Amino acid sequence: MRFKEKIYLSLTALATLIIIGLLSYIIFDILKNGIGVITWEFLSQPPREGMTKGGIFPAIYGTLVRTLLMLVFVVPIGVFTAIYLNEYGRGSNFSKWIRLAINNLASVPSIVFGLFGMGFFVLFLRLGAGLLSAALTIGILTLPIVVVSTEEALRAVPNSYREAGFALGATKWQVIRSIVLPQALPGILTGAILSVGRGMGEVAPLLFTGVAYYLPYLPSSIFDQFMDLGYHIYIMTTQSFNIELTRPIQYGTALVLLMLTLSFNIIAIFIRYRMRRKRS
Amino acid sequence: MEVREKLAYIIISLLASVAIISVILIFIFIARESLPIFFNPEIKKEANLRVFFFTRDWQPISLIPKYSFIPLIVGTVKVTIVAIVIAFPLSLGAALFTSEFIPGKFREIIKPVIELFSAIPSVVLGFFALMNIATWVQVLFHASSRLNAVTAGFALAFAVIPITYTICEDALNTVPRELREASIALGATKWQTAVKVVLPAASGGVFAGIMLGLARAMGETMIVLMVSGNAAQITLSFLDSVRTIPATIAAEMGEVAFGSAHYATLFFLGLLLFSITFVINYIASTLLERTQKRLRGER
Amino acid sequence: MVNPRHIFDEEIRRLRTDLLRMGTLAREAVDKSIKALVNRDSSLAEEVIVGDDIIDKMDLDIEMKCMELIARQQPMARDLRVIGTILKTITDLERIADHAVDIAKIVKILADQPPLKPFIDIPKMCEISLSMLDDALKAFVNEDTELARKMCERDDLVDALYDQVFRELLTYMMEDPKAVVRALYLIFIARFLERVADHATNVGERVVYMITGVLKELNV
Amino acid sequence: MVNPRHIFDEEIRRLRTDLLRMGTLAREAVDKSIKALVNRDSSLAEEVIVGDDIIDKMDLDIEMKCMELIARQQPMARDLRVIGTILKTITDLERIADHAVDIAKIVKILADQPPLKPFIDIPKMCEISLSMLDDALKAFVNEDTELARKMCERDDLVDALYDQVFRELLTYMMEDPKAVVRALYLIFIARFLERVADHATNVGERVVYMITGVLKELNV
Amino acid sequence: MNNKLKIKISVRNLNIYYGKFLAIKNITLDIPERSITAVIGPSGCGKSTFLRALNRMNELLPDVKTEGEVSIDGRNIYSPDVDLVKLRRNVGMVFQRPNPFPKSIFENVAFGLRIQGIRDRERIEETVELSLRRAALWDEVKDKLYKSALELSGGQQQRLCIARALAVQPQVILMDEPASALDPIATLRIEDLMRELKEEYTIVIVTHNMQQAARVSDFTAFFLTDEDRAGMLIEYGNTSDIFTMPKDPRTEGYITGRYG
Amino acid sequence: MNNKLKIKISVRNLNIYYGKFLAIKNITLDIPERSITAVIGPSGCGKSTFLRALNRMNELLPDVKTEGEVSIDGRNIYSPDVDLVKLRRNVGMVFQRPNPFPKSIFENVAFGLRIQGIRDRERIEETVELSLRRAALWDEVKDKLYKSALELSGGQQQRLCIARALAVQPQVILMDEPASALDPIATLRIEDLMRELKEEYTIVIVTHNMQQAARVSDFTAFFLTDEDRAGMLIEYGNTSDIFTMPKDPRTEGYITGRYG
Ligand SMILES: Nc1ncnc2c1ncn2[C@@H]1O[C@H](COP(=O)(O)OP(=O)(O)OP(=O)(O)O)[C@@H](O)[C@H]1O
Ligand SMILES: Nc1ncnc2c1ncn2[C@@H]1O[C@H](COP(=O)(O)OP(=O)(O)OP(=O)(O)O)[C@@H](O)[C@H]1O
Ligand SMILES: [Mg+2]
Ligand SMILES: [Mg+2]
Ligand SMILES: O=P([O-])([O-])[O-]
Repeated sequence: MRFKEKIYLSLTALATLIIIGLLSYIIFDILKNGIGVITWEFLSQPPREGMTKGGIFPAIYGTLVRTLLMLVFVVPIGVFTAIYLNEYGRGSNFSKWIRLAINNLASVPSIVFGLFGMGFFVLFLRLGAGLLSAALTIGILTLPIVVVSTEEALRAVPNSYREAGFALGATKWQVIRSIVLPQALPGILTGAILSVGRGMGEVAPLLFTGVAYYLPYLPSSIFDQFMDLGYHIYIMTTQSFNIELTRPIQYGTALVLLMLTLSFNIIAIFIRYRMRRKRS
Repeated sequence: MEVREKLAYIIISLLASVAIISVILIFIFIARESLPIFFNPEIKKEANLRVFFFTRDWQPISLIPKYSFIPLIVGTVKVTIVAIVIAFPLSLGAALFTSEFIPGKFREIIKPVIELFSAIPSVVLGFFALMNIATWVQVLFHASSRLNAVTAGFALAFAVIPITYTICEDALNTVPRELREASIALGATKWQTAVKVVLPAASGGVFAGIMLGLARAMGETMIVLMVSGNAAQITLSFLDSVRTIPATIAAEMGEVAFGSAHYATLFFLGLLLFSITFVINYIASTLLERTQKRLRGER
Repeated sequence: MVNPRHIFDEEIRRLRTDLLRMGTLAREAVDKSIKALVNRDSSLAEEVIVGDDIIDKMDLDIEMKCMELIARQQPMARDLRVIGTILKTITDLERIADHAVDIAKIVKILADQPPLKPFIDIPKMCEISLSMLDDALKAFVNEDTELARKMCERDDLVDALYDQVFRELLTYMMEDPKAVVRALYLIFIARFLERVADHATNVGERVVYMITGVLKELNV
Repeated sequence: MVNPRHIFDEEIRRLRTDLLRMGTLAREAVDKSIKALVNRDSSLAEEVIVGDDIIDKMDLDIEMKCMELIARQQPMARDLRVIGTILKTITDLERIADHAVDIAKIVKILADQPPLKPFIDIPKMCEISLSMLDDALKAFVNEDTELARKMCERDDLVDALYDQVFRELLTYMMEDPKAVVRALYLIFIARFLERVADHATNVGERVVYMITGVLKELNV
Repeated sequence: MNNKLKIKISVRNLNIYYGKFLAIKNITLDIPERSITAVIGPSGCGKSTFLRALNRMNELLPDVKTEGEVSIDGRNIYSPDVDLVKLRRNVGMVFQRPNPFPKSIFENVAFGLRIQGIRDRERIEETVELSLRRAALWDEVKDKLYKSALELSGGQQQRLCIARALAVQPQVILMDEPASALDPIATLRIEDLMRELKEEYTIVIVTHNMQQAARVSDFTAFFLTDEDRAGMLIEYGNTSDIFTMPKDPRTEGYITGRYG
Repeated sequence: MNNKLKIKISVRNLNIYYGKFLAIKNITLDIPERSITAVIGPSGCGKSTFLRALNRMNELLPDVKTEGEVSIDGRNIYSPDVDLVKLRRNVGMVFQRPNPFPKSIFENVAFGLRIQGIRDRERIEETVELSLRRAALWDEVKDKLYKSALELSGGQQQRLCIARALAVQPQVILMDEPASALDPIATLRIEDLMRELKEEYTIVIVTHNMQQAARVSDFTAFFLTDEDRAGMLIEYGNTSDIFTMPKDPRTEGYITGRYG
């Protein structure tokens, strides 16, 4: 009995160790091979000589701008959707549909978003392949993250607060604004940050919505095409003229992207952790 | 006062409907572009359901384009199987370990760390797989090609693990502490408690975790695009190169002529993918909801 | 379904049994004391005097039980009234038994002296008083307000008999100085019996209170 | 910090005040009845008789209050003993007042008749009995077991006085048939006073119980 | 029922449905002013539903239907022209678990004023102090008004919730098992406070704890469900009478712990 | 304390720490066999901690340190060679909220047997029936043994949990506020059951509800915290004595609702 128990326990511990080991190894590998590449020049200069030299600044810029743009859409929509789900439409049919839609959006393959972005934003709405179309497409992709995070935070606000508010003569919106939302703020923040982390790393939806292989200039309007870190990695590892030669650039780019997404996620985890600790 | 309330309600409802509208639009626009397969006589000749499912070759840019889905489906299934076989035991094991066997403080650390996996963009995973896993697989299995279903599945597992792990762990964790204590107090060991009380109670959630992991594996694009070898062929060996549905769309959509049979076919593939994930997701979320309700409903 | 308070009911039942036993003992003490009087039986009288300790102890026991039951079971409404009734009734029963002792003590004094006259009214008083007590206890057991009310009415009979005995013995005393002591003691005995009837009446009133929740004097 | 049970304490305090008032009334009734006896004051005696209704009502009121307090406040430990003490004490006080009425009734009868002899022992008995009652009540108020114990001891004095009065009056009766009725009534009065002292003793015993939780007879 | 007291709340033939389920059935009773009325009865007999009908809190739930009349000071609160916000200010509510907002103590009490749009700092401060005093909490918190309310003990939190309710100057205060989450001592303090408050307010309290109803209330309403699980009023009267000599045998059975 | 009773559990100088915080301090007491011992005291005085020390459930929490001795039948359960699994079978536990497993009624009761590796269907069935009978639940559930336990009412669930604990044939049963989530009638039924069970088992119960301790227990231990918030045993004795004439003024203060 005791022996079997130990075996089982060790097996689960082993599984955990393997996962953490792999994770660490990925980060380690990219860090080890990429760290040497990161210089100020690498971060601040455009690529040169057929992208075999120089930096990745346009890709960083493109990634950041399209992500920021995405945030502008996704946060209000996500937050209000969550407010609707949790505050207004509890148990209503409409919210059942919304929930189904949100769940679904969360698991639709990213390439399908790409198709949709192309079909809807680029072609149908004639926004063209550019920052805006890409940001909107990714925005829809990350919508569930914001909604779920916000909803979790809203749900954690005890119902008794709301009832107390109503019983004091507050209106619904007053209750939401002055009691519920302040409480849920860390959750909303977490959602936003997580969506940034996720959005930055997505490539597939960009493929047909405006990402460019190489641009000699920075995009000047939201309809312009743009370069992107993730896409850059993909391109450099699979389509560039000399894959072996550009290995350092590949690693460097991967490291930059990884650091960006990781740091956003770590910040989100930290906020969430503090939030949960405070609650209990 | 009244007006403000009404206004708030209207605005919120409108914004909340964006999600529904998006899903509908996704469906409509993907369906719209794939409709020619059924209605455009020109295209119907080249690409139709019979061709998709009852021929053997996917050669869209040969002189006589061949649009069989079978090699793509085979490829997708292969990588998915590999991914699940690797990811699931690891995820569940780790979920059990974190939720059942380690004291609170460590769990607080280990869980977020594992969840960090999901923060790694899939291109980066693909890149890592290209650099490392492919070599490992080649060395391990003496595969003829570095890029094959096993490599891709292995890399995909990285994408699946955080999802499956998180959902399983959450499900295990929502099982009330009192149930565990009751079991322990009856003289059960921790393992017995985990397997006989906690797991059954959370079974719906665990299953949902697998389903959603599956959906992710099937739908993942960049990793497979980078490390599956992209050869559309029907073979039994997992060590052959494969081409999956998402990778096919990603790789070919860029070069396809707008409105062509190939174009419509790719959209139809998208529609297929969308429908499959839709169904899987529906089942999974129903299961999740039911489990949660059951666990919560008892008090 | 099982009565969820059956433990409490059981304890109450036990208390009621105790009370009844105490009532019976008190009743017998009175009965014996009068028998001892009639038969000039000092040893019977002694028995009554000695036996009183048991009754005193029961009084204390039951009271403590009641207090414990209140402390531990938080009785309300009827349950509480039952306990209240028991608490008060034991005082009456204890007093009745005391009166029996008082009588017995007199019997022992009178035993050496020649009887004054045949006892007629005093045994009758005793009989009626005890029948009142019997009925009061029966009413308690059967929760019979009717019986309790009726039995209280008989207190008047006892009072009338007492007056009669009192007057008669007074005459004796005035007529014959030698009879004074004996007659005086007999008056005391009559008075005690009259008190027994009063206490029985109290018990009857309590029973009505227990059942209806209304406490009022049934015979003023 | 405020005592969270101060409402309950307040109610108990009120009950205690009521009890004291009742005690004072009973005490005064006895005092008056003996004053009426000494001064041959029929109207004072009548006052006592009429006044008894108030005391009877208080008895009932306090008892109902106690029951309500038990039902509504679930007293435990000391709180419960206080209520138990009050419940039992009012019975004694009520009996004391009844005895005052008994005395007053006799006073009214005796008022028409010439006094047998100057009253010395009976007022003395009265004084001691009432001092016992006073002390018992004082012990109750001050929660003073010492005083309660001491006061019970004086019951022996009263008993001794009673014996003395009894024998003395017996002599009168035997000597003079005309004195029989008056002497008899005085014996009754003495007897009643002796009972007052007994009831006061009971109160004292209750006070000790209330404070210590132990109920035992302090003077057998 | 004491007829001398002025009636504050008058309930007539109240029926409340959750969807199709009749939760309380044909309740008629009068609640006197400046007194504490307790509602007791077994779980699920509709006590909370009844209480929440008195400030129309039930309407926050979907699918609730209310029939009959509830009048406060003679005005039917279910008539269509009633201002819900005003009604709820007039009828305060205190809940089962202490639920102070996660704000400072001061802000908790000030909340009701702020949502009324009152900005006058001085007036707010005055009201906060007064309310805290009335809730017998001032002395305990006056030095830490700007600390989080969550740092208070359970009993203090509940008194804070009462202060918060008082700040909007209600006339009626509804309490749904206000002490069930507190320890015995804190419970007694809340009960104490209720007794003080009834000098000025009309209080209706739901409680599972019969002893509590017995201790604290002036009037008691006993609810029970019928065969269809609809809650009915079985007996209503002076608390002393209910607990020493209830008229209905079902009341007797319940309070002596025999019914169920 | 009645000296004729055999001592079942003997606690000597028990100290329990959560990290550095001393939660209970130097507790020494003897719990007699086949009786109900109640542990009462204000919130946070360490009642639960004490109870959970009796079957070493505290050890499920990280960072708990236990000093002193707890002997059951003369054997120190904290000695290193004690088999935890056996200990916990011997000392059953019932929790505050009814917590049946989300399985059938039958499987709930059978659970303890199954984890012992017992396969014999007949034996399992017998034990399940016996345990349900002992827990006074058999008649109510015999027709739906294979229905989910979650469909039972709260009171039934709690009795099911008791049946589940009985099935592994413990000698001691620990109950941590077993009725605090139940309505008064269900509470009385549980208490009733406890009285029946004490014929065969030694029962230790923690309760917030003094009335409950008074009603149901034979012995009562009163805990209180000292200035450092460490729980101490203030008084231990016959329940009647504790509730009619406690020796320690703090006990008196607590049970009459004045201490706090
Ligand atoms: N939101 C709701 N939807 C449907 N039914 C409800 C709802 N709230 C309560 N009920 C039902 O209405 C009845 C009365 O519920 P209510 O909460 O008023 O009872 P209660 O007497 O307060 O019980 P408790 O003492 O358990 O709080 C119950 O049968 C309950 O199941
Ligand atoms: N897991 C834990 N970690 C740290 N401290 C704890 C833990 N559990 C309890 N405590 C502390 O130990 C003390 C005793 O707790 P315990 O739960 O035993 O009290 P209790 O008397 O059962 O209280 P209650 O009546 O509220 O259940 C409390 O001060 C509590 O805060
Ligand atoms: Mg309720
Ligand atoms: Mg506890
Ligand atoms: O015995 P009593 O003093 O009450 O006549």
